[in-house]
Amino acid sequence: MASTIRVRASNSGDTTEVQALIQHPMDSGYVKDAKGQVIPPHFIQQLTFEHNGKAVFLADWGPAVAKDPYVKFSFKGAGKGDDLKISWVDNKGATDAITAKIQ
Amino acid sequence: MRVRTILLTVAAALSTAALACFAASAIAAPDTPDPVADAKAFRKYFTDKFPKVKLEDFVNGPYSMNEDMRKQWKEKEEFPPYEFALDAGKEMFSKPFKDGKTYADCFPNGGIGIRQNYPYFDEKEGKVITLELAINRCREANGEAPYSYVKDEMASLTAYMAFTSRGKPMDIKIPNDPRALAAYENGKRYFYTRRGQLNFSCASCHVQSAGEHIRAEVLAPALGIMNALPIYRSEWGGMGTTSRRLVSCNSQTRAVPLEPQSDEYRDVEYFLSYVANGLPISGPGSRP
Amino acid sequence: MSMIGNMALATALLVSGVGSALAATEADYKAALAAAESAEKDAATLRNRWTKTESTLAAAKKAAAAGDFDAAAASAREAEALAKASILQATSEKTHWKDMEIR
Amino acid sequence: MTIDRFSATRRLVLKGTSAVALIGLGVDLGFGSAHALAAANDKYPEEAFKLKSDKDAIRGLYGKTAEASDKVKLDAPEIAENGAVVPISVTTTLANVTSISFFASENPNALAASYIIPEGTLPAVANRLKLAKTCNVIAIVESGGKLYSATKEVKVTVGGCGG
Repeated sequence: MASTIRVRASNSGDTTEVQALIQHPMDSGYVKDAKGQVIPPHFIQQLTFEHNGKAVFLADWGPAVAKDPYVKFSFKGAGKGDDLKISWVDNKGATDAITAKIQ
Repeated sequence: MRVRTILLTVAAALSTAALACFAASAIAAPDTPDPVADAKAFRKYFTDKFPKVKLEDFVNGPYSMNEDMRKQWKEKEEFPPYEFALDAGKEMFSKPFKDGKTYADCFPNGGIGIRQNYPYFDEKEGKVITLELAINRCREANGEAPYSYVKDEMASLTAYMAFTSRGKPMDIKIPNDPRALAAYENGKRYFYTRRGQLNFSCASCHVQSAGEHIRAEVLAPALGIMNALPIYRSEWGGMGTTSRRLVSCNSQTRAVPLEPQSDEYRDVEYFLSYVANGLPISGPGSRP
Repeated sequence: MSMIGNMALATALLVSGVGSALAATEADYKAALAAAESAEKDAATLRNRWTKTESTLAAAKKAAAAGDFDAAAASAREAEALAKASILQATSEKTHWKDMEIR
Repeated sequence: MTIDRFSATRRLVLKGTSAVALIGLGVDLGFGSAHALAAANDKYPEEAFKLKSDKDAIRGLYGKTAEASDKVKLDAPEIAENGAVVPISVTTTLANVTSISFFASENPNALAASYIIPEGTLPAVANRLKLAKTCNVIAIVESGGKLYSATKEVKVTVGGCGG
């Protein structure tokens, strides 16, 4: 199954800019479906970015984060070709992870 | 029973009065439709009304009309949420049917970079054929069940095909065939006809009030409005087809929508695409 | 010019709101419903039905099912008025669509 | 398994990637255990996410209150084109920032998202949030153990002309 995580990590000099787009419904639990049933909450709670085993960014998300969530940040201390590990876990315990190469 | 009769006489009296005064003012418009003149006038209306908007930018709808909206759009375009629909569409496009064929066998140029030629008028059938209809015809010709015109599969497929035509100028042809001219005119009539309890036509919003706010949304100009389809709408939280957009516009004016891909919808798409000839394809677009 | 078109429709709707004094019987409701459904069928042939007509018809049937024939007859009459207004709109627009045409 | 990258960049750039293409290796390391190696208090702030008002949520998350500071630059739209996807970002010139969080005053629960900024990570975040209705979006930056905030009103209404 293709990964749910799309990442773009580009390095210039000492700074690496990271953009991530994740395929996830991020249901808040406040929305009803066509038949009037409440769609239960289903959202990513933690998203972690790690470089050389060290966390460079950690997101704690609630149901107010948009569907197919996106985040952008930058960090220092990585170079082109390094690995960047991205993983998330949602409130149902589902997870996905991917290791991307910094360009 | 008395109520109904009062109602009918009052309504009838009023409308005949209305008709009478119009008859005097209606100029005897030429009867034979002239698409070339229409297209020129259509474009001129919008370039006169919005002189600061570059011609090719009209295809970006509300974002060509409002800076605040444009900024939000640009930020989303950095890494657009329709990436997933695009990837799904690309995968579906190349997955062979049970009989081993693929969409590439149904479409000219393998289906790549051809979206700008749709819809076209099929002289054998004497009807307008849209991209969505052609996709389902291809599926049926290869023993596959057709997709719903308003659901994700059709949206992803058309999104991928639109993406392969990004930047190419819309290039719609009206062959020298009275039925083609009739279809074009039927589309034009549909576009300007008021419907629904709110008594709006497409033109009430997308011509008269283009660029203005309707609640939080900015109304897109009609010029190039088909060029961005299919669109990923935040409102729908997903990619939506041309059929879904037309159906939802109808229900917003409280008109009961017609069957997707009814003649009226195919013809209005034909008309709107023709008058946008030369403007670039920008689909799949993202919208509020 | 389109203002007059709007007024014709508005009057058609306003007048329809007037309820009849006597309590409606099931027969009154059935007659009113038949008239409304026939008008809506005409609107359908003109391919110009309104969603409001459909929902008012549904409300009429719902009220009738609950035995409230007063409300059911009133809704059926309103549905008929709405259907007639949509027919009026379709016939008037046969010529008036040109009013807004860009030339 | 390489993922054939689709990079949709500026609207009318012709086909072909101009942004950096990226080959994700998609290797799943059976990442089971909690983020053992992540930064200090990486536990998911369950309680803070349940609090209603932005004041309570800020106090619930950080245990202190914030003071407004013009060194916190919050970027959010005047009128959200759609409350379901509102691009919001913050940058700051404050030094040694350890956390950045976003709150929406009128959401059912004010805390929307909170980020831990380890050493070496720049104090700036962009994300897309959901706003229930017109509200004050508040960005909080924790710098040197103190909280600084910026607030901006974002108008949100239902779209469409009425179904």
